Amino acid sequence: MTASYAPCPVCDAEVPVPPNPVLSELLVCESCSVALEVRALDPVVLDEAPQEEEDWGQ
Amino acid sequence: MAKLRVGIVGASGYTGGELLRIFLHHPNAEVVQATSEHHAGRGVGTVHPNLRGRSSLSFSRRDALAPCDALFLCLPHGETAPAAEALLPMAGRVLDLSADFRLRDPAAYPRWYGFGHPRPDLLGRFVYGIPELHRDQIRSSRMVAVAGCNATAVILALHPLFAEGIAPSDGTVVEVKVGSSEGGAAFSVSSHHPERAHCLRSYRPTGHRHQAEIEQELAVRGPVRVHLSATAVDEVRGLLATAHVFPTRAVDEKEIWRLYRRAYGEEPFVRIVKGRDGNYRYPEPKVLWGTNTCEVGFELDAASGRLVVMAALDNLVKGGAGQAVQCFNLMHGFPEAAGLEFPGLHPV
Amino acid sequence: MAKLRVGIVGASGYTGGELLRIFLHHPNAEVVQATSEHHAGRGVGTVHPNLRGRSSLSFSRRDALAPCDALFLCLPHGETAPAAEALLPMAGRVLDLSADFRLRDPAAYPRWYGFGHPRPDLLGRFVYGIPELHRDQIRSSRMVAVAGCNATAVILALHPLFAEGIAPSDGTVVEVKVGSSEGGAAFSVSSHHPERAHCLRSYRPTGHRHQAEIEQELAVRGPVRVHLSATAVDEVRGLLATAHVFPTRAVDEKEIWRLYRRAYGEEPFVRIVKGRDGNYRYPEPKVLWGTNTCEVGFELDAASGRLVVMAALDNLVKGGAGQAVQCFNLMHGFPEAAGLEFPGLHPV
Repeated sequence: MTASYAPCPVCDAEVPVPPNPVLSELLVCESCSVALEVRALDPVVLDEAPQEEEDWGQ
Repeated sequence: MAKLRVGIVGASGYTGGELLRIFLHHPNAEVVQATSEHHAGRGVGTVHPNLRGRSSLSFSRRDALAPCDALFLCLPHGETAPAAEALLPMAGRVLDLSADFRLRDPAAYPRWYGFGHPRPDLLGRFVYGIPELHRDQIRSSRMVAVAGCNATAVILALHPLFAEGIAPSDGTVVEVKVGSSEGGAAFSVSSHHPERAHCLRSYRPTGHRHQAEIEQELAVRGPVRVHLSATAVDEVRGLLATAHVFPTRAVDEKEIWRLYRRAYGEEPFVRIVKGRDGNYRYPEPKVLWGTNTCEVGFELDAASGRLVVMAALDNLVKGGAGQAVQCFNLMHGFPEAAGLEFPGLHPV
Repeated sequence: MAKLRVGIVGASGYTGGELLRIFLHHPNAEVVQATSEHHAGRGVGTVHPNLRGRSSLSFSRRDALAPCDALFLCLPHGETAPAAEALLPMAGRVLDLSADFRLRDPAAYPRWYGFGHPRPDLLGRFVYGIPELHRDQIRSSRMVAVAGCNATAVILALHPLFAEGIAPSDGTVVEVKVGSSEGGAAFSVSSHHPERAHCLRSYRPTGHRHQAEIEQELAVRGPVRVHLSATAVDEVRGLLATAHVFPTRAVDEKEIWRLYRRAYGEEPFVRIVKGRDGNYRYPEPKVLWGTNTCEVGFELDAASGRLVVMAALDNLVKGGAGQAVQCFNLMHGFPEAAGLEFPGLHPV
């Protein structure tokens, strides 16, 4: 059975994974609010979802 | 269940005004007395314009004070201790927003506040008012010394690191950037608008009084020294503390995340803010104007190992009246967030 | 009684964000859909930082919109009318915060907004959304066009004088001083901080669009002309309208007091402010940040007979989201002030 939680790669929080997740499904970590992507199943592995880096130059 | 009767001594100042505002919508309590020697007899709205048409209360004189359930003291530093004799018996519970009873060590007062404490015997009976640190003690106490605004931000930023032994006992540098309302309602040559506007002014590079209560509360594993500097910025409300910690051992981001989540994950008034995108990635005061929330965030410099911890809050609310009401709620068994739900404004 | 289900179209903008904030504490309704094409899938807190940890709602796409009890439209001017076909059937009641349905005369749109109105047939079905003027009509309506921010202030300032025939049909000059949030969340070359900070900028000396709805609503005794100019000031929220009226006959202060007390004495969201002392003697925006209150005040120049009427409000609340919720409450028989109790902050 797939895990119902998976560790967030950024802040190590336990991220709830919906039942029967699919590859590259998008999730958001409640703790650090980073957008995550399902990279592997059984067990579920999460990684940061690709994001265009906003230019915030000061 | 009848509402609890609350009194405010020194209600014409900014923290007094915020207490009046917060209690406008408190489900369990109402303000029945708001003293001000200077404005006695006048409606509270004449001094606090946001209360016009919202409160029918008028200021009364302190000598007309009648016993009530809870009393908030908003007198200047150095004026509360001498008045303790007369004021403490007035209410079952007393919350002091001045610095007069924050420090446990009587000897600290001459050193940091320039006066010998007139009632050292009372110092041990006041609990230091940061619920996130002393929730159980506050619940069972009758007298709370509400923490200072800069101290609240710096302590909430650093406490987890000192408790875990990651922060060293010396060498931590903290800069607080503060607004003009920290100086209170009394005007002066330095608060004159043409002089104060657009300032970026190093007004206390060393010797900031709040350093005493910060070092008192962070001495979890023995005495500590924290090096505090304050810079005034062109704002009225809000403060941002930026702390520079040189960890005692190697740490990584995940460990810091776990540490702060364990410390504050369930706290209603501390929000961990360390984002990747958008305008508000780290704690920022203006988002918190009027709220009782303290935002805490961090960034680890992988190259040097320096851990930068940031904390932002509204110096008049979580750094003053809001934290006082949070303690008040705990002391009376009310929901901790009663009266403190305002989420803040965006954009401001 | 289950809470009413509310949808917001265009919820990532500033008025959308304020609607989300206000509905956080609304006793009778909750937001179940908040659309944003750009931010679909992301939590509302990522765009509105004051909602972080306060709302678990995520933005959704407009094409995923499901029928609900009430729908707030926060689309840019010119985008709502073309989308009316698809959006109006979605909810029992619709409140539009754009200008697309505010004017009754279809010919006014090409002249003031530069586009021919695609649905002139609908114009008559929307009630102009200022409760203080059209409370009964709003109560019984299914579609409201919430008034513009400048228009709300100018109309509330002047309506009693036009209704009484004291204000002439032409010659009234009004200057509005406005903050940057009026331009909404979209950034531009002129909103770039180094260009926008510290500005005192005549950005619309003539031809301000809100003049159309102002003249429409003040034409109580026949067509009128009002001469509007807008100046941008170094603020984010709030606007102050200063109107210069040359009365059609001699009037004295007491008559003006009586007139405005009769018009607004019982109104929960209009406060007459004409004081003698203190810092806040006339209407002032910063006291009203976050509140749904419009302050109205006046001064009569005895020498010349010129009557100066001032009105202040928060352009995002009484001039936008707050007024929309006020109308929403009326349309559903809820207490008119539900969710709109925040009294504002002092000092800010």
